[in-house]
Amino acid sequence: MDFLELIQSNLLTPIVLFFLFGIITARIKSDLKIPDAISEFLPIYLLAAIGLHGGIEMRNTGFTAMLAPMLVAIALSLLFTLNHYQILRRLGKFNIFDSYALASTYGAVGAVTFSVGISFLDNQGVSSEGYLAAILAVLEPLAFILAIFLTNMAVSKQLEEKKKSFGSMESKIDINSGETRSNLKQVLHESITGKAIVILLGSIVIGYIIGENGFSSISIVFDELFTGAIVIFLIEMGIIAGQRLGDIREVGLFLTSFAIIIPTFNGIIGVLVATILGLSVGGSVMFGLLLASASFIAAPAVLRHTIPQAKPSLYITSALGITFPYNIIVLLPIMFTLSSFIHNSESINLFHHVTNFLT
Amino acid sequence: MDFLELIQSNLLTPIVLFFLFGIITARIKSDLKIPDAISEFLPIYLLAAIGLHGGIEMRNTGFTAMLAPMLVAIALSLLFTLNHYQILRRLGKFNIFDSYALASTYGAVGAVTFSVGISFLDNQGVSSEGYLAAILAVLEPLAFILAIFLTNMAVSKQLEEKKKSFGSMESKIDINSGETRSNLKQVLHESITGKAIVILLGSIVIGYIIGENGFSSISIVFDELFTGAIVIFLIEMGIIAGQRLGDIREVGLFLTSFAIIIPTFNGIIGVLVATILGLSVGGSVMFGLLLASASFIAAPAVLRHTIPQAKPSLYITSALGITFPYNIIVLLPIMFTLSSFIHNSESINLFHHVTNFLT
Amino acid sequence: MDFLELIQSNLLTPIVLFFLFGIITARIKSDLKIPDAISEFLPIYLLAAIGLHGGIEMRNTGFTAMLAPMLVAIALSLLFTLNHYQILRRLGKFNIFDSYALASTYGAVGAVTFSVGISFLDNQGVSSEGYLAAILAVLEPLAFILAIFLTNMAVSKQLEEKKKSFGSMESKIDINSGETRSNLKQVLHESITGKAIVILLGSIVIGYIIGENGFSSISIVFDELFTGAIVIFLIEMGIIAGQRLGDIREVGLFLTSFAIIIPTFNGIIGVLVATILGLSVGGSVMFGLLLASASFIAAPAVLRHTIPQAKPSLYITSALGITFPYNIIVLLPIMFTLSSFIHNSESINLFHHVTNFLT
Amino acid sequence: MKFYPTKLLTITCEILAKKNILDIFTKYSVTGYTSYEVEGRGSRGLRGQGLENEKNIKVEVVISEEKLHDVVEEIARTMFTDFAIMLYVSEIGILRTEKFS
Amino acid sequence: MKFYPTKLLTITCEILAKKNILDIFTKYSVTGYTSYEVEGRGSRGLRGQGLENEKNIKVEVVISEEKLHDVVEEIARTMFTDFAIMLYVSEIGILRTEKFS
Amino acid sequence: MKFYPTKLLTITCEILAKKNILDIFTKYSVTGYTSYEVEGRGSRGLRGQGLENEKNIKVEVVISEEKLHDVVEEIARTMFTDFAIMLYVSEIGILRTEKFS
Ligand SMILES: Nc1ncnc2c1ncn2[C@@H]1O[C@H](COP(=O)(O)O)[C@@H](O)[C@H]1O
Ligand SMILES: Nc1ncnc2c1ncn2[C@@H]1O[C@H](COP(=O)(O)O)[C@@H](O)[C@H]1O
Ligand SMILES: Nc1ncnc2c1ncn2[C@@H]1O[C@H](COP(=O)(O)O)[C@@H](O)[C@H]1O
Ligand code: NA
Ligand code: NA
Ligand code: NA
Repeated sequence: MDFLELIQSNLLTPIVLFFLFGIITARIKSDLKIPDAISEFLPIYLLAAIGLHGGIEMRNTGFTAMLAPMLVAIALSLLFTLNHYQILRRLGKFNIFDSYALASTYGAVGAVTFSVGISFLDNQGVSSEGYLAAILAVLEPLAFILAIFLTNMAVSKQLEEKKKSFGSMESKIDINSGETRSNLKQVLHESITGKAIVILLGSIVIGYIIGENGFSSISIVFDELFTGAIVIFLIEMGIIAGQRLGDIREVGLFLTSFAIIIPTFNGIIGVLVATILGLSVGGSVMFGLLLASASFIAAPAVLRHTIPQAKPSLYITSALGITFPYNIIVLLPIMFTLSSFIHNSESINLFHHVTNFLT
Repeated sequence: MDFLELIQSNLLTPIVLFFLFGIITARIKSDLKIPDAISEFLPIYLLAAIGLHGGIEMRNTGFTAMLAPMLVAIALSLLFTLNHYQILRRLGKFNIFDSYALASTYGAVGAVTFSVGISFLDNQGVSSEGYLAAILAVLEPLAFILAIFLTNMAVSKQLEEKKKSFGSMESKIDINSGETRSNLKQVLHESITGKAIVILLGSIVIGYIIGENGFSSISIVFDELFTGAIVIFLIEMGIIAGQRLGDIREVGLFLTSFAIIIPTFNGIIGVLVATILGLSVGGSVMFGLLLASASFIAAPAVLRHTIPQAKPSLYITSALGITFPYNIIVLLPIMFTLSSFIHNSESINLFHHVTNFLT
Repeated sequence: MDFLELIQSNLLTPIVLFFLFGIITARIKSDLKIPDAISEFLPIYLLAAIGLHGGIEMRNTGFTAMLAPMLVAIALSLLFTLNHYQILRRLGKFNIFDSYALASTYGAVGAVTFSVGISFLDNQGVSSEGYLAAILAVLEPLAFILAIFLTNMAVSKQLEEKKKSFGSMESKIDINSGETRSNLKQVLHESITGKAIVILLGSIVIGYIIGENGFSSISIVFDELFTGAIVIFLIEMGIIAGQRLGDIREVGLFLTSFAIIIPTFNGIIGVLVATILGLSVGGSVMFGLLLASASFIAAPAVLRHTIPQAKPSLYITSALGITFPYNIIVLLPIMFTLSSFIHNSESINLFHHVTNFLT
Repeated sequence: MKFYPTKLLTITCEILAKKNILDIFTKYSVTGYTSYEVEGRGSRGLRGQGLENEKNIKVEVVISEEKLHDVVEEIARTMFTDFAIMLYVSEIGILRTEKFS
Repeated sequence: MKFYPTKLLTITCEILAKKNILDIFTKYSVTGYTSYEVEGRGSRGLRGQGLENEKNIKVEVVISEEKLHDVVEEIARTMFTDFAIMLYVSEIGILRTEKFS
Repeated sequence: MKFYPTKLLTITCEILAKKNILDIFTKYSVTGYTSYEVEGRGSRGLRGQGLENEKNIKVEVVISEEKLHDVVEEIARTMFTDFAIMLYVSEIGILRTEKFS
């Protein structure tokens, strides 16, 4: 199956079609909507399913295989976040707050995108390494913590400079930097106890404990219903993305390009690096997808509190309205083609050399 | 299986029993209720399932087979709506608003009734033509549009007559007729973007695109869970119908009879016509059910805005409290017996003659 | 499998693990929560599934087998309620209201506990008598009715004594005792039309009518999804239990011990008696579980109206925060070991003697 | 547009107290009310999360001054000690007095 | 902190009347509002249970005295006979007058 | 029945601002509040549909005049520029003053 066929066959899956359907639904201003309780429950369900699945696989493979990919993913995620910031601040001329918010939105990961990726591979009859769910859990809060830390640093520096000019404001600034420190601690706590991470980590642990055997009694709910559940969720995601499309003017040309080029760049790097690290065809795609994805559910919840000065319309609209559709419709097949190619062709020899050299 | 056996075997299905259970639940004033989010989600789910199923079947059969049944259904639906109006206005002595509202409620179709019909046939091991889902989608807004058009006409005529007597009110009336025109346009838009139609048409198209293959990964959700989902939905429908039973006094004897005789008449005509048109046993039953069914979810949403002068207690109570139970418990087996009889017995020859004559 | 293995294998099921996960989730103050609509729907679903299952089995076994266990369960439930009251009032020094409220909370049954039990047995490959669902339905309101009756008696007595001392207050007291009587009638009505009983009894009847055949079209929803649904529900139960853990100080040492010792006592008696009555290994466990379980969903709804003077923090916290976890994690395996032992070992002879002697 | 002054009674309480409140309304022939679920914190801690029965509700009723006093008196007397409950009164203007009792 | 006196208009009505109300707001350039679902009882019986279309909502709008009268007049004229609806006005204090029209 | 005059502060804001508001309450020892989800339109467009984090809430608090000013001042100062938020104050009557701070 060549790339065009693949993008076509990917476009014509229920998941993508129902997502496009949701977008159209919103554009024609239909009153169709998935009730809140259902669309709040579905991400919890999807993460539980992903976690259980990952945990069960990790029981078979052990932890050591996970170490290198995990560390590399962390390093790349932090590097990418800093890179995004430079691009946004220097080239994009965004203010410091919007730059950090956007940088971390794209440095963070998207659990919904991950779910769609799992389903996409399933459809292609390809599997991926179970520990990727654990990497998802670890990456989720990382970019935010970095961005918040850096924002706070920057704000403190600004304040200190002001302090020098207006000696009288000292007391107030002290209060502020006190607030800043407690803020960071709070954010750390909130990030780690955020519902996405908690259900994901919990399910990984439970999957690890129960294994295939224990899973059999609940596999119909947490395995067989998975794709159907994603389809329903993507109707709602499509509707919300469609409502956001109108705001793209606000996002501007620079950010629109950013929202497409950066994921492509990050994702392709991810696929290559994962292949070097020895991940499977599917695992490399998922690794790339982790780095390519932007966060649009966790991001607002964290950023509104920690960088309230940043405009949510920027980071939500670009992540949900542009990057998410692009990732699941276009980039996913691109990365899959790439991963298949470098895993199967002779070019693999090159990578073997690199790997041998590195170890 | 003769008719009495059939009505008995139909009464004793989970769907009908849980519906009766819901009615009893409401009558004994239990606090049992299906949470709103679930009962708002279920019709969306059911229509998606029906649409996907229909779309997949249409992929096999093509569009041409659909044309004649579609046009005949449209014609019958409009004819029946006008017929209802005459009966209600002349025999029933209802005012013009209630007459049009009721006429279109019974000229429109009920998606829930349709779902129950699909399940009923499934239970009998009989299938029906996939394009009936498309006819459902087209008929849904039709009767309303006609009724609103006629109501507006009638109101304009009334106003014009008044205008002649009170010359001074001119300006005001002009505003009103301006409102009327924009109203009709708005109603058209709202009808076509109404959630039921949107999800139904969308799913038909998606089903058509993905076919059996693409459907396999979601068939457990959108096919195997179907009957169970209907059962849960019918508990809530039963509860609501039960709460309405108290209002039947308000409905009166005339409308109560109307709510039973008209569906029977429309349904039987539908079965006969469908048989002539060459539909299968099951298809003819579903065609009859489309014409027999009354709308009780879409109707209030449309009619409250377009004919606000009509009393909702009349059209909701009769459609949901009387016609719906009658249709799924009594009329469905009647139509099935009839359809089986005219399809299997020698009487089929008669129809062949008619068909040959017509073509 | 010996007892320690069993408790371990029971601890490591998805149900128990997700319950523990919920508790941890609450303790670390995560914002994870199952949306209300889902957690309100799940008990309805679970009871419908239990009822259908029970009804189908009763169709095979008939009603007569049910009589003796039903009557014995009623008698034990009433006896236990009185016993709880004595212990709480005399040893625990609780006031009359708290004593009656707690006594009936522990005399009543817990539908969620029952669901977990069914799943536990399923996991062990053991079945239980279908009529136990009917016993569940009958026991549910019983302890409350007794407790309310006794509370009202006690309050009336108190009032009468006061009346003797203050002759002037007569009229007011008469009003009060009038209120009391109408209260009891109302409570009876509310108990019997309470949603848990209604859905349970309704499903039993429907299961009885439709049998295996009628069930097949909905068995995927009402049978195969059962364990997965419980898992999701127990996440929420765990979260709520975890939130309650902080209130255990309020509960005190006496009530904490009560919340563990009483279920153990009641449950073991239940297993022994059921074995004597001839129930199967699994049936005896479920019979014991019925008597061991405390009510934490129905109890507050009834007791807030009928004994509003009692402190809900006491009876909810002890039933949900202590007894429920203890029952499903520790007591269930204990009772299963016991039941297996006395059913299989030679000690069964003893019981045969007793049974012979009694009949 | 002329607005006639009347009273709005707002009651915030635990959901299981609703029945009692509606019963008191019925007793004093107060036929209209509006209610909805809320969460809240008060002297009895945080409410409205977790079990269905632990929710809070608000009940609002447009009511004449005379009935107001009877209703409030009865609620205070029969419910304040046993239930999580809070109430307040405000002045509002309505279009037609005959509609509210 | 200085609070400027203004008006709060509260409308309780059947959910299908919401569109009409928002249309009237648009007509008079009232851009802000807050709304939520409620259940209630009034002259048209108990509402807010059962079918989605049978729910009640409340719509609240902070509004200047002049616009208030136009909006209320139009609602009363066009909707009172055909819809389950109730409204009242109260006095409130806001921080900045320019935000509300 | 005697009603003591006090203040009701009503805040309508985006859901992610709730934490900040509750923190301010805690800072000024305001222990009671009631809150619920709403949808609304204001200067920041339509809110309350779509993503969970985009919802609006209302927070209502019965509060003494002194605390009112501190709380409103702090909310206005720290939150008005960055969040979708609106607030108003009204006069209410309560039964017992000691319950509210
Ligand atoms: N000061 C307050 N302002 C607003 N609502 C309050 C206040 N105090 C209590 N409430 C509400 O009233 C309910 C019952 O209060 P309480 O009986 O004090 O627990 C609480 O759960 C809150 O919803
Ligand atoms: N006296 C009242 N107090 C509070 N709300 C009311 C009152 N009367 C009516 N309502 C509300 O207004 C809605 C419509 O009233 P109605 O048109 O009288 O049925 C009802 O469903 C209630 O939610
Ligand atoms: N004039 C108004 N009347 C009632 N609610 C309003 C009004 N203006 C704003 N709101 C509410 O306050 C929220 C925040 O307002 P804003 O910051 O102006 O977007 C809106 O989403 C509405 O729920
Ligand atoms: Na990323
Ligand atoms: Na029809
Ligand atoms: Na018990």
